[in-house]
Amino acid sequence: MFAFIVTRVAVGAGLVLLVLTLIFAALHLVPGDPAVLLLSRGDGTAPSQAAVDALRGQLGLNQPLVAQYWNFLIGVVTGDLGTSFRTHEAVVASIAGRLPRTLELVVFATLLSIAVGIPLGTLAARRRGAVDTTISTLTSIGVALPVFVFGSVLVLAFSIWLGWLPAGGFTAWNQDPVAHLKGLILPGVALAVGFSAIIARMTRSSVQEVMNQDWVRTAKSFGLSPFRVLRRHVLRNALTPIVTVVGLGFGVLLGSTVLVERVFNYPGLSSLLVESVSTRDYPVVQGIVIVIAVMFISINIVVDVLYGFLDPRVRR
Amino acid sequence: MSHPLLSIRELSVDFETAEGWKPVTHGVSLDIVAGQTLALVGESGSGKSVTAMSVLALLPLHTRRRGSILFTGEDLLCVPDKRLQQIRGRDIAMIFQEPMTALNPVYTIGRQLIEVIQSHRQLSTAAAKERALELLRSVNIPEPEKKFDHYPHQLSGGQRQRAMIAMAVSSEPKLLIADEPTTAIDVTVQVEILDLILELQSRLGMAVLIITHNMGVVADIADRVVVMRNGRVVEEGGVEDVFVRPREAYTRELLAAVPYLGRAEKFLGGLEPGLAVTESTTGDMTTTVPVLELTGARISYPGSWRKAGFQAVHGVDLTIERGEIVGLVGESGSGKSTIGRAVLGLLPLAGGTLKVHGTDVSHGTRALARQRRGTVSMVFQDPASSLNPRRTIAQAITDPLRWQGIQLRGMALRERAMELLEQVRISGSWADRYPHELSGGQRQRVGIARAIAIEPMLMVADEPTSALDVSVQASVLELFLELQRSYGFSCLFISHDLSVVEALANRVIVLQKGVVIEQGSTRDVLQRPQAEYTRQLIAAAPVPDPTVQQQRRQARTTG
Amino acid sequence: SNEAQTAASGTGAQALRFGLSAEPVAPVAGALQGTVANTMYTLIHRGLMAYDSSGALIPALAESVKTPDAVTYVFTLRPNLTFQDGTPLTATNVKNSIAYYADPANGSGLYAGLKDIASITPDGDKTVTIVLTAPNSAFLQFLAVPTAAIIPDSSLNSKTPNWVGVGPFKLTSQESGRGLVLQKFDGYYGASDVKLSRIDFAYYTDGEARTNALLSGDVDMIDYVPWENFDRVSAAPGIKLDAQAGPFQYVQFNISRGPFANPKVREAVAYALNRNNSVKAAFQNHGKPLYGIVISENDPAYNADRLKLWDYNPAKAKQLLAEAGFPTGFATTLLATSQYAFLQDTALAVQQDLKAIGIDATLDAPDWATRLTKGRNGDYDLAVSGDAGIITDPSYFLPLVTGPNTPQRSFDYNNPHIARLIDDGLRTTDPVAKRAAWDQAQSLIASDVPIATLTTRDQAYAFRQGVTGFKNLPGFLTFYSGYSLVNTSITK
Amino acid sequence: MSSSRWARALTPFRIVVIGYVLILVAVMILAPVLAPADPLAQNVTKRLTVPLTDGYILGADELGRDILSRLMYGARVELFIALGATLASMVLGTIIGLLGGYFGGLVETLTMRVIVDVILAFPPIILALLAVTLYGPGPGTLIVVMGVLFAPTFARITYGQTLSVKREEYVEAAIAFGAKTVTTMFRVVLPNASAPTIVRFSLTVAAAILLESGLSYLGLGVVPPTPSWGSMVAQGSRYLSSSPHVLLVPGGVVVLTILAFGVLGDALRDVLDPKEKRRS
Ligand SMILES: Nc1ncnc2c1ncn2[C@@H]1O[C@H](COP(=O)(O)OP(=O)(O)OP(=O)(O)O)[C@@H](O)[C@H]1O
Ligand SMILES: Nc1ncnc2c1ncn2[C@@H]1O[C@H](COP(=O)(O)OP(=O)(O)OP(=O)(O)O)[C@@H](O)[C@H]1O
Ligand SMILES: [Mg+2]
Ligand SMILES: [Mg+2]
Repeated sequence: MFAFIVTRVAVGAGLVLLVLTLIFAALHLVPGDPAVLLLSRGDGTAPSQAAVDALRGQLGLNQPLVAQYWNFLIGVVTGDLGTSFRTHEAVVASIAGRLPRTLELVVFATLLSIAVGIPLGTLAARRRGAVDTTISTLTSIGVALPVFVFGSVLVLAFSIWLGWLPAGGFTAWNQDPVAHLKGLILPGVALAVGFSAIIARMTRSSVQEVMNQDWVRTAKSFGLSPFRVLRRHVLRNALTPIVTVVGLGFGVLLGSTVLVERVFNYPGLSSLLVESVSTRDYPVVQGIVIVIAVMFISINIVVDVLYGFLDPRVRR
Repeated sequence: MSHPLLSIRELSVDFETAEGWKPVTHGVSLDIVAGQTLALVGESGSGKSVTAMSVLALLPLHTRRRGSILFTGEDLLCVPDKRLQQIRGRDIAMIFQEPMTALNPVYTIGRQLIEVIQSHRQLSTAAAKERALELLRSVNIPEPEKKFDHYPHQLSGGQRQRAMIAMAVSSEPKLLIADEPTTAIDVTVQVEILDLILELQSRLGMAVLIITHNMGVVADIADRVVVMRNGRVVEEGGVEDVFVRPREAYTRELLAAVPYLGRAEKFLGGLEPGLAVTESTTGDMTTTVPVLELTGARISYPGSWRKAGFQAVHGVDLTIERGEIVGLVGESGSGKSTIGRAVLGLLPLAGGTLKVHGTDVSHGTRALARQRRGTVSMVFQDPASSLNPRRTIAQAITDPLRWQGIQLRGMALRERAMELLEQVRISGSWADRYPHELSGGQRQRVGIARAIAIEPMLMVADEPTSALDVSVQASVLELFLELQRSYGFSCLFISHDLSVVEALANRVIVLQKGVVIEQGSTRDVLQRPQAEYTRQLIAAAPVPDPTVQQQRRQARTTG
Repeated sequence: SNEAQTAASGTGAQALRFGLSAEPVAPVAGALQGTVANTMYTLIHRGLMAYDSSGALIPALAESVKTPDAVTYVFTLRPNLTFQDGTPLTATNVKNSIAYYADPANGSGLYAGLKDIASITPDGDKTVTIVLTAPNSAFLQFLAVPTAAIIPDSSLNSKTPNWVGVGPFKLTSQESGRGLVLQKFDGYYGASDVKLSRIDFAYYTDGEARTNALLSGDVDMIDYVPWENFDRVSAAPGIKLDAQAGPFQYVQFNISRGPFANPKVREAVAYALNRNNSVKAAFQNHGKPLYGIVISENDPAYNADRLKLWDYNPAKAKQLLAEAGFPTGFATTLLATSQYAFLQDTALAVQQDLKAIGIDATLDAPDWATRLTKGRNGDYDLAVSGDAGIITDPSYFLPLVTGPNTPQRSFDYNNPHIARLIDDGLRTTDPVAKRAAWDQAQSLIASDVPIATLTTRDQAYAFRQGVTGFKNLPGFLTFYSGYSLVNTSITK
Repeated sequence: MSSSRWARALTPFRIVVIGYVLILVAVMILAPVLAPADPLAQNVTKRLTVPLTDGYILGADELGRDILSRLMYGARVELFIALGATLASMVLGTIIGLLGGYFGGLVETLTMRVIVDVILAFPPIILALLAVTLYGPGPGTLIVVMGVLFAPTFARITYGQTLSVKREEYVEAAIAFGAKTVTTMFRVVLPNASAPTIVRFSLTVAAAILLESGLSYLGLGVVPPTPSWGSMVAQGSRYLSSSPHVLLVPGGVVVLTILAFGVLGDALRDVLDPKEKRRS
């Protein structure tokens, strides 16, 4: 297993390089000039060519692409991801500021989704008929509801009508822990709705498959309680596809909480990414992509190791 | 007769099918008294397992039970689930027919044992582990400390079966239901397992319901016998009565088909093993290449994570000439299945050479594997797990034909499937059933039909008849001999049933701990065994005669 | 949390919580960086001139402005001006700042207005004299643009974030993506009149989220209320909506190729547009149809009779098309952007209007960055845009008829006659002459159609009833409404 | 496949759902005949008309277009894109996952790592921008973008399942009986590894509709004014508090359709599982 992980990490490093190269190429292929954008008023007059050229020079955009790429790589290797075109803040610092918030939100949403999705899916698999139909309707609504819609509904209900929770925003933990946690609830729930529905669906199918296996009958024959049979002999064996989906979902959430971050005005990584893409803030985009790539690749390594834990037959 | 512990009255079980409720058993009644052993025997597919599983309500969903099942006066058909849960495992424990699929693949057998032990008794994990090891030892699993941490797939068929038995007896139940508990176990171990059961019986007054096809086992331990056929009880009586004075024609038929070690000539209607082609005429060994030639074969299982690998076979030499049936017998866990899998190219050789039809295929490249195709086939030891659950049995049988491009037309394929099914005595109308809709023996026969479908030159048959009643077994063995005669197919026949080996094999190879300890012609090995282990094997082989068994048992206990 | 901070900053302190529509970019000296940047400038910085709550031009750092002749401006600075870093503000700072903004190489957005400067002379520590090469009636307006701030010499480059000013508020903390805090700067010359002790800005990029934050009480005030929410906000108890007609929307043409090189076709477009529809479609009626060129009512050139250059007349539009040789119309493309819903909706309305006269326009709605690139490269036939002048003087219109191509002007359009007339109006000190020149320019615009204007849109701020003294400035100045936060106070 | 299993899987609820899907398909085909109005015709004076007034059965949108007609035409675009993208990604992803899981080693590195991990790590919005830049916006581009984006999900699911299934004894049996590698992979391993994929299919249809909505919002999707459900939802969300029907009507149809696909997916899974006997 150790060798396996070492190889995977080495391959992972290569992949990050590949992603870096692709993102660099992609950014320069996509139209939109950062200098023009920086010097344009929201939707007002355009800057003079002289100003644009001057700024391009200052941002290093007039160098040949190869040189820019090389500098970028050198930067990455030395841990310097450059400074934002837009805010002049060091990219490492802006990511360091935002990543923990996104991570916290995503972890919370993931845990919530697991806590809701697995029991729901199991219930649907075990009790057919009306229960199954109800759950399948609920989960369909769950996957079909755009977060921006569901999020808005949550805000209307819990912030504006009931006034229980803040409509959005973020309070640092050290500033006010209670407000911090309160601020997590609505965005977390909004994210978890779709995710838990997905988990529930996968769980239903997987559990159904396992419930028909002979060893479940064996477990029953020894008088294990239904709950224990379910937990240890059904769910445990049904976990592989669920783990896959959770791993994937977690990774995808990391990079795509943008809509939730918007609706709840949650200053996370994703909104920074989207903003930076729309303003063509190359260093920030590149920096975030590196971070997300590293996390994705690590998650996948973890998931693949988990496969071995879950099913001894696939150990290597 | 004292008050029965378990009393099954007029039990009928129906399965729901697309055509409505289909009865499987009809009004089965039987009684088991505490301290006694009842053997349930009969045709494969007659409803023995279904009856046994009805007791603890373990049938699949969409089945219906009618009648009554009285256990210490309580009708198990009507007790609430909570009560049933208490009874299961503690009062009544069950050994399932197919141990591969009956064990959870993701837990070590140790953990599964501990779980069962703790389910009805408050025991610390350490104490439970102690008890688990003790149980593993008592069912004769070698190196129990090591095997404790093995997953089911890392065990041999017999080892899994013994793990299953250990789980079942762990709670020292009042009633033990054992569905074919010793099919994968060699006779020496089988004796000890049966001893274990009898010991529990005498110590705790445990009642035993044993389902078996092995008349030797019946003769050995049963007090009473119930014979089933087509879902009905056809005969019931004391073991002596049934063996000596069978009343029903079916029972007589059944007993007549029982192979008896040392009396092979009476078996199989006088058919005798065919002669190997090489021996037959000239005796000139150089003109034909052996079908299979293993020299110095070493086979290992790879380790995983921190566990080291395991070498299961240490330098085995084995040759099968064209048209020869070679019996491979030996201790459970000695590497028989391992050799079989290596021959099929499913496991790589760690050393030595493997030649099939003279071609060296030791380094299983793809091209070589393709050469093997169409000529070598296998009956897997565990029929349940070796059949694709998503293919009907007809598809399962004909898939190899399509894969090998032997026959590709739809109707023809189906007809061939029907024909093959009939050959193993399964009605062609069952063609569209899925494996899980069959009884254990039926599944095994599907495995056999699949293996003969491609008319292989060489077949590895791993315990192909262990789940078959003697009459079906006889027809399957006849089929083998016929194939041998008709086109000279060769077979590596792995079995624990020495009488079957005697009836079928030209030569016998005895394996112990991954090493060949004796080989020679069937007659030589079985009648003049050289190795100590072989002698033990032969001595331990049960014979279908209650009186003889009684004497043997007495001899063992006194001596 | 905000309450906690307020309490900590002392009793009687007034803290305003402001939901801002975007995170301000790092301010760069002289660059025009958008609405929220302007708001920051109005609070942190000051120039020689500013606007009061009614939108009137007032002296700011200058105590007084004297204009001894048409080209000379003498600014007398207020006493004891200090930057927020403690250094005193000198006349030299004034000179350096303005000279920096007047140099096109520095990327200044103010260049157009300051290019007439012949000399800047600090006289001692109190006065600065600026002499122009020609009269310029908009000169003072340019100095009132928030970015025309007087800043320390050390900020006069494009690298140093321009956060140190002499304005009423001082940046004290900033958290990327979340918000920033401004605290009252006691060194500000009018500090005694400033009621707010601090302003907590939180960024709400999403309009709905911004509105919700106000309605749920998370903030006291928001800018840029989405048009969809005007009614909801004004209906909410205890909330006040302050809207002003601001920027204008228009159709721009690619003159370099195809049918739109022909003024008749452009004129046809101008007549084809159903502006009432556009106002409803894009701004839920919170705007006005625009049939001519926006001009401030306070401007001498304002002429109520010349506000309509075109009207909605599809028949005439068809006829013009036929005259231009396209009796059956033609197919073309219409560039918009999906990033701003109002522009996309505007484009959809325009698309339908054009279809009615036979012009079949396919919509191209990429993201804003791509939209700008395409506009700049002339990679379009028609485009819809929104714009506002940085000053109210009609000369704001100059870049739309002359000068280099920018993303938001008709590509390759150049009309020296119109440019000359507008310039004449700028140069004259005579209101009548200015009006005459503008009138003439309008006639040319009507037939040559550099752009076909569509609508004006309302820009709104909304705040709790406890917020008083704030005023949304009229017209283009709405973007400078931050100036009135100086007079704002809040009661909880 | 025995017809009885189909019969068993067809509960009344599922029959209703199939009815809905059939209606949907009919509407798709017959949209020009059935639609009460031109889906593109604006009538701004009637903007945001609520349902069942002024002849707008389902109301009018922000530009006064008939929502019902837009839904009908939108079904064509939507289902073409969503199903197209989902099918494409499923086929692609399943093959990739199967290859990676079955062979391991270098093949696994090439498929699961170089393709899947890299796509996963690449921000979707940049991919979409890039594709739109290179191919121009439109349904074709959307299918490509979403196909690429969703394929890794299918790949990883299939990969995980394949790792387990390939160790099953019946797979060994197939190999022993001379099944070619391709046959073993696609005919033996795949059917036994595909239950989660089937479930995922319906989920991906949902994700595709949502993503289409998101991308339309960013201008990377269907070119307006062509109606698509996703863009209708995206646009409608601006009127959630003022004119909710603009959002709720297309949103409701999206939910119903996703529900239908989910139910069908579950039904298909049940039918394909021979051990599944239970009637719901
Ligand atoms: N996957 C595996 N990993 C490690 N060890 C294994 C594995 N499979 C089998 N073994 C070990 O190899 C040995 C030989 O197993 P094999 O299945 O060949 O026995 P067998 O002779 O067929 O026994 P039986 O008669 O019980 O079926 C056993 O001790 C078993 O524990
Ligand atoms: N799930 C099922 N669906 C339909 N029929 C079934 C199912 N399980 C078992 N049967 C049928 O019920 C009958 C009785 O099966 P059972 O397993 O009891 O046989 P058995 O006597 O134990 O045979 P064997 O000795 O082969 O194990 C068989 O004909 C079998 O085909
Ligand atoms: Mg049985
Ligand atoms: Mg074996």
